Amino acid sequence: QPVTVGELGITADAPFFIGVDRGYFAAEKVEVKLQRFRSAADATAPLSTNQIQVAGGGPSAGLFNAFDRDWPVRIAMARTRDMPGFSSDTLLLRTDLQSSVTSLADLKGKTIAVNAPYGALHYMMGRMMDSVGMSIGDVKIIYMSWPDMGQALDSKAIDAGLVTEPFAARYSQRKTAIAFKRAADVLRNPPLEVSVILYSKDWTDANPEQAKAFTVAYLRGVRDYYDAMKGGKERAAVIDILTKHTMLKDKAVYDEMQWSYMDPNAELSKPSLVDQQDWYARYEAVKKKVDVDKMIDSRFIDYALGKLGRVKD
Amino acid sequence: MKLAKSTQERLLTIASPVGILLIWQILSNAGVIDARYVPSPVQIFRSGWDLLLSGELLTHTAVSLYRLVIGFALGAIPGILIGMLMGLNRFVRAILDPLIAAICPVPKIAILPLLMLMFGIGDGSKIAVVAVAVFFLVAINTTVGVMGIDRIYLDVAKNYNTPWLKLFRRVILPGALPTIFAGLRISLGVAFIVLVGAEFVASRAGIGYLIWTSWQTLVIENMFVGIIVITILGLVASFILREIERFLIPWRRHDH
Amino acid sequence: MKLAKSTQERLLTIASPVGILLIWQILSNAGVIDARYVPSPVQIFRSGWDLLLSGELLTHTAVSLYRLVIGFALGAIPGILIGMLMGLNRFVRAILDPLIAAICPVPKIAILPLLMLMFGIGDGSKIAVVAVAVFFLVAINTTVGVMGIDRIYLDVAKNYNTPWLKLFRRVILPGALPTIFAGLRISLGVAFIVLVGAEFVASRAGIGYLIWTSWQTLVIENMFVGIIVITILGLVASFILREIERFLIPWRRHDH
Amino acid sequence: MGALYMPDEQAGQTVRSKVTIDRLEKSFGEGARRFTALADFSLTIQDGEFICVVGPSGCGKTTALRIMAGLETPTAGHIHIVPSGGGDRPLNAMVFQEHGLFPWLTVMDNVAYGLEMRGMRRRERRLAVEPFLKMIGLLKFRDHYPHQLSGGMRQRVSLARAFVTDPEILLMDEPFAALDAQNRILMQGELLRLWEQQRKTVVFITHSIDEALVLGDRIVVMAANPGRIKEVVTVPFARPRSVPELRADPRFGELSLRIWRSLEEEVQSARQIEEGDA
Amino acid sequence: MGALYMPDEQAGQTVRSKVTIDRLEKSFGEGARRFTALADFSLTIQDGEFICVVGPSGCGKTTALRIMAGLETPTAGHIHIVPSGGGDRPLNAMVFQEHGLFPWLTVMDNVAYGLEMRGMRRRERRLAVEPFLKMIGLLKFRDHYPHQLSGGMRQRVSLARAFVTDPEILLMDEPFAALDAQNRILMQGELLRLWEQQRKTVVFITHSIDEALVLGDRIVVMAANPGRIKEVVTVPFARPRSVPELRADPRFGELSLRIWRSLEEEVQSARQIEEGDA
Ligand SMILES: Nc1ncnc2c1ncn2[C@@H]1O[C@H](COP(=O)(O)OP(=O)(O)OP(=O)(O)O)[C@@H](O)[C@H]1O
Ligand SMILES: Nc1ncnc2c1ncn2[C@@H]1O[C@H](COP(=O)(O)OP(=O)(O)OP(=O)(O)O)[C@@H](O)[C@H]1O
Ligand SMILES: [Mg+2]
Ligand SMILES: [Mg+2]
Repeated sequence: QPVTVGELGITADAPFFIGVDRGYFAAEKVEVKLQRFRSAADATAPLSTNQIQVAGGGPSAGLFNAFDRDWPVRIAMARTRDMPGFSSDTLLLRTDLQSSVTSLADLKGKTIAVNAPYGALHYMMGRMMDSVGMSIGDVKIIYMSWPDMGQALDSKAIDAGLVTEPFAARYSQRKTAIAFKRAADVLRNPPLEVSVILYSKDWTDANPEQAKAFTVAYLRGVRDYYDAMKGGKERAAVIDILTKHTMLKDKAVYDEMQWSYMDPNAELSKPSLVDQQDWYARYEAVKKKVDVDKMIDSRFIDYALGKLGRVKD
Repeated sequence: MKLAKSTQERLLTIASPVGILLIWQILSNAGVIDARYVPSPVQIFRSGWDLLLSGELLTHTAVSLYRLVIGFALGAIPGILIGMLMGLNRFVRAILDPLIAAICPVPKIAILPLLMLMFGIGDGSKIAVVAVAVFFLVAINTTVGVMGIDRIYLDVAKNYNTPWLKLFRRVILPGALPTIFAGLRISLGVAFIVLVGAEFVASRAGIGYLIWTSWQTLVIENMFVGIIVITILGLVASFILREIERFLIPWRRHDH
Repeated sequence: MKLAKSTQERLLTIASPVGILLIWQILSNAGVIDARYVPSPVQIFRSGWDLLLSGELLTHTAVSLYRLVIGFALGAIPGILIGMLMGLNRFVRAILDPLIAAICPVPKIAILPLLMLMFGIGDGSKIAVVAVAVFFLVAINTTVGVMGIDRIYLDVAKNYNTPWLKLFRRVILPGALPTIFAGLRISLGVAFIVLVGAEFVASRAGIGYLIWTSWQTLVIENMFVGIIVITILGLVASFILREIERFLIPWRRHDH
Repeated sequence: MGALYMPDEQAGQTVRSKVTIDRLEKSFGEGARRFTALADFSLTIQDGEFICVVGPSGCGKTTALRIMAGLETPTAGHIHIVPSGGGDRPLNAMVFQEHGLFPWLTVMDNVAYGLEMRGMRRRERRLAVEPFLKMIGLLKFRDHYPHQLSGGMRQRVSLARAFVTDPEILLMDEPFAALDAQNRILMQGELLRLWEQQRKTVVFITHSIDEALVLGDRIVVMAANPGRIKEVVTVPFARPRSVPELRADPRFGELSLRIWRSLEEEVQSARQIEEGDA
Repeated sequence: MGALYMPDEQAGQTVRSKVTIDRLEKSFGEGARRFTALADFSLTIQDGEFICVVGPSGCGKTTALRIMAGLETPTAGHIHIVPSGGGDRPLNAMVFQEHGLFPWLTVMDNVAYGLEMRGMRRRERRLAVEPFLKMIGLLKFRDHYPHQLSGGMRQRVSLARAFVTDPEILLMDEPFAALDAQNRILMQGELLRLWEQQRKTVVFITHSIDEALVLGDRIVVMAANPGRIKEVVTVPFARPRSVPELRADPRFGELSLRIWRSLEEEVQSARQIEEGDA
């Protein structure tokens, strides 16, 4: 039966889109259905109840809590990461605040939108405030989906917003907002592991072969993206696919924006996961910390790497 | 020129809403009402028209309506059946009464997350939360309706040796119908509130979603359009319910 | 050993909720109910206890309670006053009737964004949405109550030359009180739904917020704790309302 | 058997007349839906007289009484009540059918209602009311609410409420209609007892010819469409009367039949109209 | 004046007896709250006899009637109705006070209710019911709902519903209590007219002694605490009777007073108890 994939219509979902459009999934005899969500947090519960089988998502508090109570969800591999030059997660600031807000410290008391409570971007905002000796409590966080944030910046409903690509590029195009800070500007060590690929354990238990096949196809998509990200020969084709599946329809912008980094071997950065869990625990969004190793099921990526070979970064 | 009191009243009744709209528009034009926060009636109408033409409004309306109709039916029909059983059988009542008494005071919107866990994040959970809200109100009213049937009617029925099925069809059902409809009417209002609340937090479509994103993005006109559309839906729904009631309860005096 | 029917009933009424809890716990322990999604009663109780000790539960409860009480009062008191005026004066009624008829069918939660625009995103808007929901229901019920006072009482009052103030205190107020309380009772339920809905989307504290963040961060036990606490609040509130009613309406037969 | 007069002939001006009702008329509705409920209603009532009014349903009995009570203004005609000397005595007090007591007031407060409205203090009221509560035998029910009383007890409270204000005239609209036959007879006795003590001027509406004969000095028989006085019958029985024995008086049956014949055609025709309408 | 018998003496077995009631007893409640509503109620009713039952409120009249109707089971004693030959005739049909009609059925369906329950087809029912609707003069109201009728019309429908099933005995519980005095007299006339045609065995409860005298062949006078038969009075008036004229018969007043005296102490003592309780 088909594999339902939860996606958000963002650049980070590119391997799904590539896999579907270029027939990689079909080649592995896996039928894939895409289902869009508001935020990755929303996808965790359906994933654990096997309503969907695969989702990309930030390591949110919900995810750690789900592991704590042993929900049948596993991290299968890495997805996107913020690295210098490849930092797609962006703090957009309203253009009219440009003069009064020059450093992160000036954000004190401002209204800042993130896409979900205690998700990766919430964490990122928190770490940004930590970096100037303040904390997340010094700003006013509201929750809003990315598609809504552009309008909210236009209408001054918010002062700043944490946005991922392609929204960041799209919104800075509108002249009401500018890219104020990027994740990699602040979070270098460890680099921010923004999102990972999650598998439903009920699915992998029931149908490990399909999961393996899925992983192979997915990894081929990752490699295409990696090539495009580095400006390789696939770039035009990948941009075509992204234009089709995301809300960023202006191809020129893809050359201006920063692409998020995708490891060609989908290797996880555990220190980043640990740090995120620590931050959530600080605000009691995570009550009991879990062993990050136990969250990971690398059988499928290992199989895919075995089949497709490793790429040297 | 003196007008009869009733004519004066009728004039006031028409003048008052028209007057409000006019004053609203004039104040907006004059800039007294900040059009960025509260758009003028004309602006709202224009936005509504645009949303209609783009098809977006119809989609949202259809989604909300679908959830509402299915949810209402899935709540009302079992509600009536269980209510009947509870009204007719004291043991069923003894078993279910405490459960209903325990679950009924839960503000139904509060169990939306639980329902999302059970029915997924799609239409299922929204339909379920409407159905649950409707179910309890209808079940309780049906029980009250059945138990409140004047003893004398049951005596008459017994006196004329009414067989069980006829007793139900000819006495219990019509006798409880007015109270059942009272329950349906209340639960219709609650269904709308619960649905809008659910669409605020956990939906990608529907009038509630339209209102909430329009608010979040401060497209205030669209927010007003959403509020007006959901209100019209509510009015139409209660009109239909009233017509059904009139048709099914022809023996009632319908004074107003 | 035969038991009287009424004793059997009473046993069932006690046995049924206890039984459900027991079965729930046993099924949880046996793993039939997946404790990851639906925690067992014991687990929920334990989490509730922890939340209580940490003080978090009290904070959320206090916040919700504060909004509810203030909102209810701000809705009910003007509702009663305006309702009285409408019931007593046909011109006030002629003016306000169409406005209320237009605004009343709006599902009140839908205007939460509007209220946030007006009263900010803090407690103000949450109090306002409760107040608005309560106001209309109470105003309508009060109007109905005043207008529904049996003509004969007004005749008696007139026959004994009752002065205006005494007419109000001795006839109209007590005559309308039962209907006013019916309105208060309905609006209490709606107030809870609306408040929880509002706290879901637009609050940083309160039981509704607790439920929704617990859900979003998948701390399912806390979600259940929140649902139970808001239910208990609802029960306590309606108990208090009923006691006030008993105290203010001593002439009523209170059969149950 | 009693003499019969047409309304105009009964001018008995020798005794002091208390109430003069002059060609009352009352219409309801406007335009085409205008409907005359009462026409050319004239009557002179002596001081201390007990007038009973009988007539088919809808003949305007209640309308006439409400006009006398000042609860309704007549379309034409007027009514004059001669006040006696005594200060703040109200012109009239009305006893309503069945549900006339305020359910939210105790027996005590219900009976004292008229006094309270005249501004009497709470303590004085208690004192003023007590003898009346004793008279109707409900002293120990002082603090009960009406719903805790039987129908008969409630109507006794209604009577006390009217009597306690000491009005110029007492107006009663089928006060015993909701009682069962036997309690009704008992209540008629109690009303007579109260009345013999106070000799108020009374206008008493009833559907029961027997009741009218038992209580009244004169019986006003009304006709419908439009509501009007058909005849006035003088009741010949001596006072004080004993209700059950009076009914065994052979003249009682005769007079009852006499009035019944007069009413029957009215009742029958009212019935035909009603059945034609529906 | 009629002869009086105590219950045990009235064995008149010469005529065919239709109903034999043997020492009925009925208690409500359990343990300490046990309360005897009816005790030692024995009566033999002849075929075609019209029995009226009077008694103070709460003396068990309704209870006795409900036992006869099979709506209540007696605590002790039994009741025997001798069926006549005719096939599926029901044993009894009851006429209730005031609200006995189903508000959701039309006049037609209400009258035909008993027939419908016996499985008669819709068309047959229409045919069977029509003559009765004619008899009560409500043929053109066939499709009206009860709320569109006046009180008198409603009770005529109730009567028709009972008569149409052609029951062995007719049981009526104060069917005219809610009507006004004049309509009540008219309805008594109509009931007599219907009854003269069909000569059913009837048990008729009323509070009105006059009504009992006008309608009944014998009057059962009951006493309360516990509810029991006090005496049985035979009514001497010839049939067919005319209601208003009968009331003018001098024996009528006498007999009425006679029964009133018998009842008065009962009513008074019931009243004392009621006032003591509250
Ligand atoms: N407020 C009103 N508006 C219109 N018509 C009225 C009003 N009050 C009474 N009527 C009509 O006037 C007529 C006389 O009514 P009224 O109540 O005086 O009759 P009644 O003799 O007291 O009848 P009943 O014996 O049934 O009490 C009736 O036809 C009634 O419908
Ligand atoms: N179901 C019941 N449970 C308990 N007590 C009852 C029940 N039905 C009747 N009674 C009591 O039995 C007594 C006789 O009642 P019943 O209704 O037969 O009196 P009644 O003579 O018909 O009175 P009324 O003239 O008021 O109709 C009353 O005291 C009543 O309270
Ligand atoms: Mg009247
Ligand atoms: Mg009875």
